[in-house]
Amino acid sequence: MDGHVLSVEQLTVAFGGLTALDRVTFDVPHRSVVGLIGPNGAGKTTVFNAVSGVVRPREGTLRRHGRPLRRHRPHHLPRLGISRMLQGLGLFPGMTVLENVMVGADPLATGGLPGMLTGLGRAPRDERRVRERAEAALHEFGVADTAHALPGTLPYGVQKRVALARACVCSPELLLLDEPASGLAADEVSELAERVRGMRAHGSVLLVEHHMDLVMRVCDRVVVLDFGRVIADGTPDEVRADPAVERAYLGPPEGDGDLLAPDGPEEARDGR
Amino acid sequence: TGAGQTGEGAEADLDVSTGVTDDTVTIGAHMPLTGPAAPGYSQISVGAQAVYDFVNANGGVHGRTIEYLAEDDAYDPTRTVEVTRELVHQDEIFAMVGGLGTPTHSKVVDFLNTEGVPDLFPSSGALMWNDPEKYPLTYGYQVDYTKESKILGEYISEEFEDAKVGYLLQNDDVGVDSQRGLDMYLQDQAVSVEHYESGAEDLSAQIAGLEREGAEVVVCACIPNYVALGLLESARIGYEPQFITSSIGGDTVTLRGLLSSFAEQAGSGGDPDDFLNGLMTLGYLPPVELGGDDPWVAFLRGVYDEYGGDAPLSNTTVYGMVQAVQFVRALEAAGEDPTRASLIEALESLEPGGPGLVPFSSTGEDRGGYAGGFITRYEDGELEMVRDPAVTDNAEGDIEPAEVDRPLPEDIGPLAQG
Amino acid sequence: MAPTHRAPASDARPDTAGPAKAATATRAGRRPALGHPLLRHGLWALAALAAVALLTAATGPVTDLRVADVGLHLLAVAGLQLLVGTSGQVSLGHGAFMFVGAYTMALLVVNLPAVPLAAGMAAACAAGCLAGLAVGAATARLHGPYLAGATLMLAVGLPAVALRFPDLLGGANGLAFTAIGAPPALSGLVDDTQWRALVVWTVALIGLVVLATATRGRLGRHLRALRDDPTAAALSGIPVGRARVTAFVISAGAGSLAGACQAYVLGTATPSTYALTLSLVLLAALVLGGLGSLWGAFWAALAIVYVEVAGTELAHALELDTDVRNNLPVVFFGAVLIIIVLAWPRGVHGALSALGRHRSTPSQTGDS
Amino acid sequence: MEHFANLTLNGLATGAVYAALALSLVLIYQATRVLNFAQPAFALVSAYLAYAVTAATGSYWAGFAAALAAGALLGAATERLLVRPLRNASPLSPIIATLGLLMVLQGAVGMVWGNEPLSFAYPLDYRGRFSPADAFALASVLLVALALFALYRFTPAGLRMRAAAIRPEAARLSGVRVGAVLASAWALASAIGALAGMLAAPPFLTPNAFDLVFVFAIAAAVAGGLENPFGAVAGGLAVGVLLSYVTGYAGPELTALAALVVLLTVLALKPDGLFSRAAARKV
Amino acid sequence: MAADPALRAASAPPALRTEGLTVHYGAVRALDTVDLEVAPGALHAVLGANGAGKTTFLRAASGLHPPRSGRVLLFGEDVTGAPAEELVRRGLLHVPEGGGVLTELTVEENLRLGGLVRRGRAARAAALGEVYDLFEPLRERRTRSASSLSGGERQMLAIGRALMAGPRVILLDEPSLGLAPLITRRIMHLLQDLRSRTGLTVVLVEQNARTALRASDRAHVLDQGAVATEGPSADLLGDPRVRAAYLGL
Ligand SMILES: Nc1ncnc2c1ncn2[C@@H]1O[C@H](COP(=O)(O)OP(=O)(O)OP(=O)(O)O)[C@@H](O)[C@H]1O
Ligand SMILES: Nc1ncnc2c1ncn2[C@@H]1O[C@H](COP(=O)(O)OP(=O)(O)OP(=O)(O)O)[C@@H](O)[C@H]1O
Ligand SMILES: [Mg+2]
Ligand SMILES: [Mg+2]
Repeated sequence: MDGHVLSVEQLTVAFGGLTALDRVTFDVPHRSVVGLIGPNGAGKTTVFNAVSGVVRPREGTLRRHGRPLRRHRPHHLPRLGISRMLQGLGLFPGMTVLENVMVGADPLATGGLPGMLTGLGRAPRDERRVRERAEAALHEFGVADTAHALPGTLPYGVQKRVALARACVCSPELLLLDEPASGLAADEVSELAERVRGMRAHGSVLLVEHHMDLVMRVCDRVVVLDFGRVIADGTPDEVRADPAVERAYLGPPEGDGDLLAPDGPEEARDGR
Repeated sequence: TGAGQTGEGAEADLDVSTGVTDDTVTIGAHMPLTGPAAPGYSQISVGAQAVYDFVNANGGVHGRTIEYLAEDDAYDPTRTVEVTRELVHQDEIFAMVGGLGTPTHSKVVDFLNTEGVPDLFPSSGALMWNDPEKYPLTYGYQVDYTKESKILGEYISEEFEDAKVGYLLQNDDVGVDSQRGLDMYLQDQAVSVEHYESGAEDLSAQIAGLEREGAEVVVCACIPNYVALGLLESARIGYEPQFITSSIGGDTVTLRGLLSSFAEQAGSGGDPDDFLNGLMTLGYLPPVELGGDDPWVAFLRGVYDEYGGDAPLSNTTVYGMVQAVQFVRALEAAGEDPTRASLIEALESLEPGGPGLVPFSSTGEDRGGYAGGFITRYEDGELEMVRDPAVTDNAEGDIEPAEVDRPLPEDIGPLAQG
Repeated sequence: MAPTHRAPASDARPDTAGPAKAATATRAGRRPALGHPLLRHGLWALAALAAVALLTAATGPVTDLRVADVGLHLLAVAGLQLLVGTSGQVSLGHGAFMFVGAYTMALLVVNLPAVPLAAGMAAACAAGCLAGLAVGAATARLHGPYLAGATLMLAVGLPAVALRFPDLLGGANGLAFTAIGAPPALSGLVDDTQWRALVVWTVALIGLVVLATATRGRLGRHLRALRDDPTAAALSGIPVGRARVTAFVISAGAGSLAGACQAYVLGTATPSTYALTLSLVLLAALVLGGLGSLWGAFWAALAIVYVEVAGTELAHALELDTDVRNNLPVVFFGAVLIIIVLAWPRGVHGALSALGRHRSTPSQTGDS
Repeated sequence: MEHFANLTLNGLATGAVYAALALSLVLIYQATRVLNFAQPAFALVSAYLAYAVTAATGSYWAGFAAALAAGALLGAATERLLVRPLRNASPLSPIIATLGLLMVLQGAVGMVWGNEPLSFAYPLDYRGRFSPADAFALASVLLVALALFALYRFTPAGLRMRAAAIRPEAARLSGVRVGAVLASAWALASAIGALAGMLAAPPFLTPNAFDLVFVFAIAAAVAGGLENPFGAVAGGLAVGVLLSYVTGYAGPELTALAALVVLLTVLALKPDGLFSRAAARKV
Repeated sequence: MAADPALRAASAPPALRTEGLTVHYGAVRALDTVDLEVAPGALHAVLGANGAGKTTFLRAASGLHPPRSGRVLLFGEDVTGAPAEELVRRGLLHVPEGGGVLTELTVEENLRLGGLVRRGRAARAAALGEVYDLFEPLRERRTRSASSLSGGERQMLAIGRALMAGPRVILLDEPSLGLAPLITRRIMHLLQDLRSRTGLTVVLVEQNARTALRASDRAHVLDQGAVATEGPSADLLGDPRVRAAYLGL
């Protein structure tokens, strides 16, 4: 058993004539934050989809702790210790915040169908445990006071945290975050950065993000995709300095009459 | 105890006059007034109501007017059970008269008998109404499907000796019981049996099947809709067998109405009789085509003109009217102060004659109602009797000529007063 | 950074994305459970049964029959509620499962009269679950109108089985029988119809307790999750296909049990009873009653039985031409349906609970 | 062999009717994502009106025109008064409202014209294995499908219609007058429904005459895929022929069961109907 | 800067002006008497924290959500209460939060839909070409269903669709959401370019204050539905109090 929570080897995914991923290879080491960046349509979400069993790769292998993952389905993720936050949040609009997070905690329950139908056996204990875990997660993410609201009525930032709470409630070993910072204000992004860094204590994070500030701040490693291919893989600083990355993704660092040119050292890495 | 192990119910008390007040007698019926099965039946209750209105207008029966509650069951047995219970428990009818349909009425016949409600003249030719052992309070009306098809079968086997015969049957007890009777005589001649589901809109596959087998005579045990559809479809593909229908489909007035739009298109002068000429049908009631030649037709037409609806008087209307007449006769015979028991007694003593052209049996062991029929051939609005009235049973028994002593309308008290 | 804005306490944003989204969030999470759920639901059920007993004792056989009718439709619609309201699968063929139950019951009573009633009910329920398993598995990949179309065909096609096997199933005439009435020991106390109403309600309430427990617990949560967003549900560990089939099985079991009750009460099982109209009426009543709550099923059952009655009585009360009178109940039912759906898009239950909230807090209705 | 040919021709003729009604269902589904249960009622009212107009004027075609006009009017009015107010409710609500409308209209027809069958003429001579009337039915349905397909694929109106259906708000932000577009889509669809009514009504018309036609039309629309008018036509004709074979070779009681089995098989292979495009990306 | 908005504003009526705009969601007041004026050809930013009411402001201005009180004027004309589709015909385009692409249509159909309000086949074809030039990935995926697009590609499609209509005023709700830095910059450049070439007026809602303030001429800052402060963007960016209190910088 090697130390990699996830190894992606020669992953190739195609949709019809379009090759979305082309022999992508990288690792997510234990207790680390790996950033996955690249232009729009580069295939970042597709990597997540392959890892979570939503799309079947044409070629290549995924390994968890060295053991290959084959023909797994999305609903196997919690069992595999993987958890994913969707790009569009994917909260259940007809359920309260607490229930949303309880769904995330349900894999903790062990009872079977008879118990669910009759409320007998392990069911009440399961229910209590799931609820307690969910409530704890809500507290942890600072959204406990919205437990009984419907997500649609909440500000976007709060919804984000609910989605994050749902993804983290089972303490996954590998957390897949798809653009968690989009739509968040600057202070919220900082807070998010803290959290992501804190997650290293329990497990690993694979982070897709266009918010360069966040990526540079929290990632141990950064993998850059372009047109479905890995064009760079290294520490944040290495990647930043890579001219290919600059050409494909970041754009010229210094503005020549560029309205968006960074103006201060502490903001130097803000790409937005 | 098991769910199906029911003990003998207590004998219901018949010495009651539930539903009878000083000046009214309330009776009920269930029938499809709406839904897919409704077409074709609405004239029955219109006819019955016309007779009751006439009787009521002329002083009623022993001074009591008849209140007739025709409830809609949409031909759904579940609804039949419900409306029947409402009629019995809530409206407290004296008797059920003319509950319509085999699948429907068969679900309440037990109930009516255990509740002690006389169950008169169900509008159905099923064999089960004639079962005094099991249903002592039930009295049939319509000639049963097997009896009539025996008569038809014998006629065909005699008159169309070497012809290939095809059956066109409704896919329920009508078809099953009819086929039994037909097969007794036509086993060797039958080349094709086609069915249709009631509610279907199309008979093209069936008619094509009959044509393919070369059937020269087609017997229909169908309601008028499907007889008309069959005639039309045959005309469409240029197939010209001899059509012969059982009593339920032989209402030529209705058939003429159904076919009225197509004669013109057929391009032959524009008369629906072009489709109907030559059609043979079995009957037991006086057909309206007899007109003034028949005292009962004349009388019923008078009643209908005054109390009926806008639709032309059809043989279906006559069916309902005769049903009502028979009930009025029984009620009159039940005496000044009718009880359910006296109604049953009256039925048992009812003269076998009536408006019909064949004997009507409501006594002793045979409560089958009309016991046979005659066959006519239609030609330009006229009917020619091709087989005189005959009676038979629904088993192996022979077919015998019928003698019937028909009372005139004025012989019947409540009808005579008019 | 605590959120600066408090969420409005009341309605969800109107959202038309998923089916049955108008369903309210259930109160599953709201307050700590009052004891064991089974105990709580059981107490409710006992109280309801007592109320039914009192009601039937005070009224005549016609009302008894209607009470029984309400009970069995309540069970059927509650099963449909789980499928449509909770799991978001729109079925237009629930009547087919009632058909299965009714015929199972009828066949047992006719052919094996010695089998006890409870065993008959259990067999009907099992047969329904099997049918639900088959249908659910065959339609698990379908969504929206495709599922609706397939189940619609089921409602039309399945009763034809009775026509195919006339010797066993009685063809178009169906089966008629008399099932056991009140036990002799109680013959002075309750009459047969009353007894049957009580049996129906006992079965219905047992079914409701199971449905309520299932809806409130983990299963219900899973079904609501996959209703709202199947992809997110799958990624949260819910086996979407299996959960969908489970919903079908439970719902079919309830529908079948309701059909068995109907056959038991009326002593008949006939194909024309289980025509498409029944399935459509069940679904329409469900929407009218309110999606997402068992109370909705209750209003639905009341509507199924009593709107019909009201229409008929209206027709009798008015002096009308025959054609008008005959068709009035149908028009009346349709009009009630339209008016309620327009006036209360979330059904009677939705309207009543909004009223309740309106009383306790100032108006906060959602805007579009 | 001849029998087979006969059954096929008969099936095509009835299939044309299913196809016409399926087309109108597809169009409305495209426009508002509603399965319109009132569609057979529109067809019914139109056909009865046509009957009355034909009786009054003596001209079949005057009745035909009246039917199409009545259908269009009914459709537009329904969209405006029943469906639009429910656009923010659960997607089931408008479906149930149209179901209510079906009951009301069916009952109303019974109230006005009674429940007894009326004798309803064919547009053209109906005699022959494949009569002028059959040809008319088939040709008009194919023509309508072709026109609809062109409308969807190639005209701005079709694009607006689809956009208005899918995301009304986004469509409005592209300048689409969603209300007007939807009302006209309903009007068009219901005029096609009225055409279906005119084709289905002969020979006998009753208030429930279109119940089964409607069921099979839904089966046809779903089997063909609700996205494509040709799907509806292919589905309709296939259902018609299938039912004809089943009736002719196996027995009429099996038609519904056979339709169920075939529909389930088709959907098992293609869950979005035969003519569906590839499934949409979900994440 | 190409044109001096202040100069133009003196001669022409403001491109967009709201007076006392107030919007309620049920009993909740989401927008409270917002006054705002955007000169023709200006690039105007509207900033604020999550839930401040930025989206609500745009929805009210574009006719998607009728305000409870207040007025909206487009080039001096009162358009309060006019439905969104009418405003589109008058040149006011709104790119909603999250884009609102029609996922059931193909990429090109989405774009064609946007161009329908434009007169003339040639003009539409030209506009289509321009949009494809701008967003190359869309050209490659023109026949694909929009549902297959990645998040960022969808955002491009939404903006492209609005441009197809030939807007005079464009309201952008968080256009940078989910876009790669390079593309974000390109869009900002594009907006600059369009306004100097065609006099396009832009109202830009951004979560990310710095980007928006850099790109814009003037800005409003909303807080809890009301205008907290406003002024030239450079001033706001330079004001430490504003930065701390409202912009989280
Ligand atoms: N199901 C699918 N069918 C067809 N094409 C697809 C599908 N999923 C993804 N693609 C295509 O594959 C490419 C990669 O998409 P993906 O969503 O992985 O991009 P991404 O890197 O996440 O981009 P973004 O940053 O914009 O979200 C895109 O061009 C997209 O159009
Ligand atoms: N349809 C609605 N029903 C009820 N409340 C709503 C609705 N839409 C928005 N709100 C509330 O109105 C307030 C303003 O919301 P708005 O979406 O305009 O904010 P925003 O500034 O665009 O926020 P964000 O940065 O998250 O997009 C918020 O408190 C929000 O919860
Ligand atoms: Mg992505
Ligand atoms: Mg916003």
